[in-house]
Amino acid sequence: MEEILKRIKEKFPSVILEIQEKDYPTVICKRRGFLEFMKYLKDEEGFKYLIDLAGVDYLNYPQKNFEERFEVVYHLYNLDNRVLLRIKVRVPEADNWQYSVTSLWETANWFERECYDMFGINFKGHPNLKRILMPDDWEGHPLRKDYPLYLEEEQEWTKYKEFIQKIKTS
Amino acid sequence: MKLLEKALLIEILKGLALTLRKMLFARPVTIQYYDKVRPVPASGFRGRHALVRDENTKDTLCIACLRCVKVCPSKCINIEYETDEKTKKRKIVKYEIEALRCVYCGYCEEVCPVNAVVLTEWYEYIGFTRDDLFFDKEKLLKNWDEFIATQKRPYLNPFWKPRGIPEKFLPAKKRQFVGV
Amino acid sequence: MESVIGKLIYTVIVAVIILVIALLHVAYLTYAERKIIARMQQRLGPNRVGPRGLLQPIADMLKLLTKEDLTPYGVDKPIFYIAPFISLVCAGTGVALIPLWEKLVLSNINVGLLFILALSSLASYGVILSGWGSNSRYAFLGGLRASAQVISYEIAMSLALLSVVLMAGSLNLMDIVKAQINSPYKIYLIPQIIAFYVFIISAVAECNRVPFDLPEAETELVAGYFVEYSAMRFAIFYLAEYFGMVIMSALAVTCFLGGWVGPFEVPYIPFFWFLLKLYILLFIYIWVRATLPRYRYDQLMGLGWKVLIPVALINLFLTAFLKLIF
Amino acid sequence: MATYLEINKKQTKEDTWEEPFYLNMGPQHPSTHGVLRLYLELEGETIVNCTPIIGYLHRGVEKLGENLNYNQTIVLSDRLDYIASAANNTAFALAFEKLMNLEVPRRAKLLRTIVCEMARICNHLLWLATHALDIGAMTVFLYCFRDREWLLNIYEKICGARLTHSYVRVGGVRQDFTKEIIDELYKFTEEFPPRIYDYETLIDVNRIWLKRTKGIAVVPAEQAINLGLTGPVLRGSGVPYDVRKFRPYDAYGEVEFIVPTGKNGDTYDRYRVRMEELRQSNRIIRQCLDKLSETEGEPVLAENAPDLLIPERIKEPKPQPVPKKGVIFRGIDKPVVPPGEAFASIESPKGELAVYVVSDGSNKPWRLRVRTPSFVHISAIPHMAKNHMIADLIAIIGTLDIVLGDSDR
Repeated sequence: MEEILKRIKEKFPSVILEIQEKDYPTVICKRRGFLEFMKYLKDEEGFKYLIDLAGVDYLNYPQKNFEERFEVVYHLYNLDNRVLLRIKVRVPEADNWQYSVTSLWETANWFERECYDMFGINFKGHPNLKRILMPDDWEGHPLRKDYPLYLEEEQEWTKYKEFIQKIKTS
Repeated sequence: MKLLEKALLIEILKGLALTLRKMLFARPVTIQYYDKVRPVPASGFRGRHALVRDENTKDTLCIACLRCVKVCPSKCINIEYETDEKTKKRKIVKYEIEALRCVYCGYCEEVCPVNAVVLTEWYEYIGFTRDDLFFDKEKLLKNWDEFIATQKRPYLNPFWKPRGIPEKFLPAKKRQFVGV
Repeated sequence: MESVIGKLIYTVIVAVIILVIALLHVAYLTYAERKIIARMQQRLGPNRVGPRGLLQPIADMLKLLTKEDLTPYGVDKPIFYIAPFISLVCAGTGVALIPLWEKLVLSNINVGLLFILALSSLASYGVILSGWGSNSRYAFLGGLRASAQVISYEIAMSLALLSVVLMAGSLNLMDIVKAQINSPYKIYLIPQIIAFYVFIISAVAECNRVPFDLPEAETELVAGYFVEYSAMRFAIFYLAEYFGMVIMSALAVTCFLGGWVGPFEVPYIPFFWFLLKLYILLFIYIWVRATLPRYRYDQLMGLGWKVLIPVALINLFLTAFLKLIF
Repeated sequence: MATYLEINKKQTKEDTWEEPFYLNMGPQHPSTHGVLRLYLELEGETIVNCTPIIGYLHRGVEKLGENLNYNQTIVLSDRLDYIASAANNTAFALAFEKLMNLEVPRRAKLLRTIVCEMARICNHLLWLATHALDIGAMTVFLYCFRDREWLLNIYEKICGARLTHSYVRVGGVRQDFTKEIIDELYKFTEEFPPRIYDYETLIDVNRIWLKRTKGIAVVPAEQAINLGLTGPVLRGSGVPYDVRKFRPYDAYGEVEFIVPTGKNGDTYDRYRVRMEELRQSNRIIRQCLDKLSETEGEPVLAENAPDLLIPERIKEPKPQPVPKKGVIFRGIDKPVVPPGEAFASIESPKGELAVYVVSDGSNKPWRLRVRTPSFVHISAIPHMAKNHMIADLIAIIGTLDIVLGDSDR
């Protein structure tokens, strides 16, 4: 494990911001050069399996020590060496985009769609970036921290209200 | 040989023999609920809610600590209470459980320090309106009366004193509890 | 003049008797199917209406009669309305030709076998038209499947029956039975075992039963061609399917198992043996349904064209050859 | 809804024969295992394009989890994969325990392993039942349900619920087994293996079953990993990846079992893998039951486990050997759940179920991410279904073993 971290640190000094030792080794990257880094991890280091891709919203997080609002977290797994690696990329709110890894792992396709659906992070290079769990005409991104748990009456899904209205009148 | 086996449908005949055998010799496993068999749920089955009626005061044991309200994941318990000025003791005014919201996790009976609330093993309950399944305090006490009449005394719900949980986690009253 | 009227009255009475018997059989076939499959699956089956659920078919019929008859939006109305009746009439008419007993047959015509085959192919029109007229994609797919299936299995079935015709030398069902009685084995099952094998498989396919129930595959096409039908029209389709089963089994009894003839005479019930053989065949239908999974569409066609038809052809050829020699 | 109407309008306008035949399968369809909707583009009966549309059962578990405390969140996890809720409970609890640095007592670990394996048997039985029914074998369905009923009855004795167990809690399990339950489980493990033969007699060598499953939806190993398939689906392709072996949790490190793998990666291999897993699960339960007697009387909850009603902060007594006279005793105020993040994954019956949780120090998760196997498996349907027939699509949905509660969250 340490070897891998050492190797990637040498190879991608400009991409890697920080390496943390948590329950699993965590690599925090920049967006610039991210795709090459991931490609290297997949092809050279053998992280063939993308377990998970998740977004996290750090708005008003008490222990926050960075500026950006969102984080995209990747969990990669090497099936031969049985090594799990966590990659984090921070995405600011102002231009919230991130490179899509769908070309590397096909699993990422739906994960990224979900991330877009829930956090509004745009994935550059994604073949079909549409909402997945929420309806196509939903407004807002539900897992953001500023999205209320209970909606006010007025803000309720307008299309749905129209639909109900239509049924009542007809 | 293989062709013959295939033409004679050997493996299909084996399957047919199995179904025929089941038809002739196996007994149906159907439980004819209600008029023939009424299954008795296992002890600790999480069924209809009830408030335990105290034998002495003929009222609920609840001390309005609000622990059940706090732990309820679906927020289906609603308690209103008033505080006695002198003794500083709380007395409940309202105790409502909305059974239609309840997810039957049984956390409320586990956290209750005086074993006042319980999910009884009573599973046959229906309602024609939403109000029928909105239990207020009187209804909950009635539920208990209906339930306890069918039980052997003393009755001890497993979740009041979960097996194998260290005593440290249980409030004093629960530790010595032997049943009602 | 009088004799004509007398004959007419006689025909009507016999027709009513046979129709009632046939309808009762169909109704109780559904009951038997449910009960037998239930027991095979260690269930109880219908047991609420009447003693042991014996009145269940009647209750079902009443329920279906009193339900609302829905016509979905956008259907081709004439076709949609007429399709179930085509199915039922074509399936039901066959009863008239089956000789239950030496003296109990409604119409003893010389092309009986041909007539039954023609009717059973016509019955598929009901399925195809209902699929087409329903304006539903599932029904449409079901109808398409039905047409392909019926055409390919019709051939195998006809070829299997042809060898029987060759042996008996007649298309008249009565004559076929009589020829069987006079044949050395008493029934055609033994010399024509291959034809029987082919016939049974194609008959199951012809009736759209498991494992060939593709047109109405519940788990794929929901209910296939009759997915849009409700109430009485649905019941008629249902009836037609079970009628088909009865007719096919009766045909097998007549052509292969020696009709009403048995090892000994049973007093007072002249068609005892006929019914017994019929019930055994019907039981096999149900038994197979409880056991086997469903074929896929292309596999089904492959089985029909690549296995059954060549086998039936070879059998026909052999029969003709042997007939020539002896 | 809007999209469906649009599609209809488009089609009625110019319905020529060159137009592909569109079929909208689901959300109400008997064999899409819930509210999965598949939008198919057909050519005859062959599928040219298949677009799965999910979200009809979205309940916002991740958002709800951010507003409930850790133990309450476990109740939510019951409703994800409602066929095997004990496995979900365990995944959540493992992640939370990692966050809180809790060491679960050995007996609780064994109990968790038992309920997880029971969940696996339950799930695989239900899978076999519905898979066989989809392909048309009706009787297997009822035989499987008959046996599943037995397990559900045992579950009822264990935790008082048949489907939504919430049996596992942070730091252990809710309550211990009784003697009666252990006896019944022994009886079950005795009688279950012969019953597997019953199912196999009906379908294993049946020519129709073979024709319907062999060579259908072949996924090569490389592609399977790339698609993120896990569990029996991946193992059917010959990759022996099993979280129970690769990153052992609970008591899986101390029990013996084989991870069955297939060769061709077709539907039949996946079926064989699952049938073998039934036997292996039975074996694991057996071993755990034997080990249970060693830990008789031990607690099933960690000493430092939080209460069900997890407080925000806890007063911990100062390490002060001799309290001075006259000094008011004041503990250190410390959060129950330290801020940080944790990732835990388990081998749920359907595949890898991973939970990623971020904490901010309060008693509620800051972010709760659940990676569910069904979600990933549904995303693989278009790849698997291409150039197959409708009937095969049903088999594919069956072989992937999806539950929409799991995928939609």
